[in-house]
Amino acid sequence: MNVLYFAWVRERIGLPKERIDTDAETVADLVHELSAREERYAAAFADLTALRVALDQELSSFDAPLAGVREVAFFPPMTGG
Amino acid sequence: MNVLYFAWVRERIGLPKERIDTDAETVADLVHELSAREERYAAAFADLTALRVALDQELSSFDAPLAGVREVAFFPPMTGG
Amino acid sequence: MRIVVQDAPFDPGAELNGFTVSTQGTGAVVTFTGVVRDLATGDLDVMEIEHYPGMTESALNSIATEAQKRWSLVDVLVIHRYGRLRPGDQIMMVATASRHRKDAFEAAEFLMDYLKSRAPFWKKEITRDGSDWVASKEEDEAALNRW
Amino acid sequence: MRIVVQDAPFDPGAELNGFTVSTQGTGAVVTFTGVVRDLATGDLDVMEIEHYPGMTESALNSIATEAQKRWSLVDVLVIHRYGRLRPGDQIMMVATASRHRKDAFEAAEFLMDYLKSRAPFWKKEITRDGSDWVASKEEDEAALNRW
Repeated sequence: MNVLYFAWVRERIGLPKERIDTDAETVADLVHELSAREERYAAAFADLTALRVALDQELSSFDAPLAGVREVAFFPPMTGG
Repeated sequence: MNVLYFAWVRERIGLPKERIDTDAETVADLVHELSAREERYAAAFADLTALRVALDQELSSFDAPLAGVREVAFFPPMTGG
Repeated sequence: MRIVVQDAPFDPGAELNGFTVSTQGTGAVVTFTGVVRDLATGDLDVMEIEHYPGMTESALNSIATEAQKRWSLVDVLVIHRYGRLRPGDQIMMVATASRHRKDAFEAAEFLMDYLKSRAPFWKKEITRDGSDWVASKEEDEAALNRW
Repeated sequence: MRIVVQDAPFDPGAELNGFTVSTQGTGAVVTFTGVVRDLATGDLDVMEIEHYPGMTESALNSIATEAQKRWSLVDVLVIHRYGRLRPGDQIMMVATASRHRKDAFEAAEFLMDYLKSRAPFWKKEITRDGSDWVASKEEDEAALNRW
């Protein structure tokens, strides 16, 4: 699936987008998998309360299942307006 | 004192402004004096709950004293905006 | 603070831009523009607005000054027309500028609520068949209670 | 309903006038314009706004559609910029048109509250000394509870 990062999540991980093949069942599983992979992911995902996730461009939650999802995005709380 | 009329009060009384010499102590006294004078005043002042009064261009009440007042205005509730 | 009472038309867009420039860097600008609505029957010819020269300006000044006391505002603009207007014409406009949106929104609503029931304007609707003074609405008077 | 997400500047006055004409005879038009505020230190060089293309448009559409369900609106306009902005530049604008002022005011406040916390925009403040992502405010999240 495509995984997107925005704002300081993008800066900490060091890229805006990547393709990830995973068997993770939920968003939380994917977060753990990435955090275990490299320090930059662990740094970005250290405090999940400071993060938001969107599945196929809809705001979702970290316990949501990933089955059928094509695009996951991680970012801090929005600050538009 | 100068007495001013606006909107349908002006139309019923038939003039926008007149000079009135009166010993009326309150607005209500003035209203009674005018109503007794001619039918057009009685018609305009028939329902005081449908009227507002301003003394020297400040919203006031019918029991307010007229001592020192130079300009009295009668009109219906405002409908600006 | 700028209070304008005039019979001439005004340009709400130009007013918004001028107001925003004069309060530059403020953060939040809210405007309300009132437009003459046609009647349900579609036959409004003229909306005639009468006012009380002198008292109108002082009432609008008081209302705007009160808004500036209650909220943290960088500036306030009130424009209100009188005379003969037609459907689609702008009647009036208020604009408020503040650092945070809550102040600008609340102050604009407060200005509108007070202007509706406390500024000496009266509207008359004129159609081919005659004319009627617009009646005040209980809900407009009730709207003042929230402030 | 019109939703615009662009990096180019826009003209709030022209947008207000265009919106008012297109909703002619509606009665009440409310706008909110957000302007880049300088920092307290006065040294903001650039406000950079990042967004999530695709999700941004669909989130703004959802918010505007929800406003139209909740209030009696004749039209809704949302414009939001992204990219590099400077102090005094317009960031965004919402406009609502309704027959009665209460609907237009409430819907505009609702749009702003949701847009602040539910549309995928992120602001970064860049000064000569470095850059900082703007932190979300608890009060902005709390503002959603009233709707």
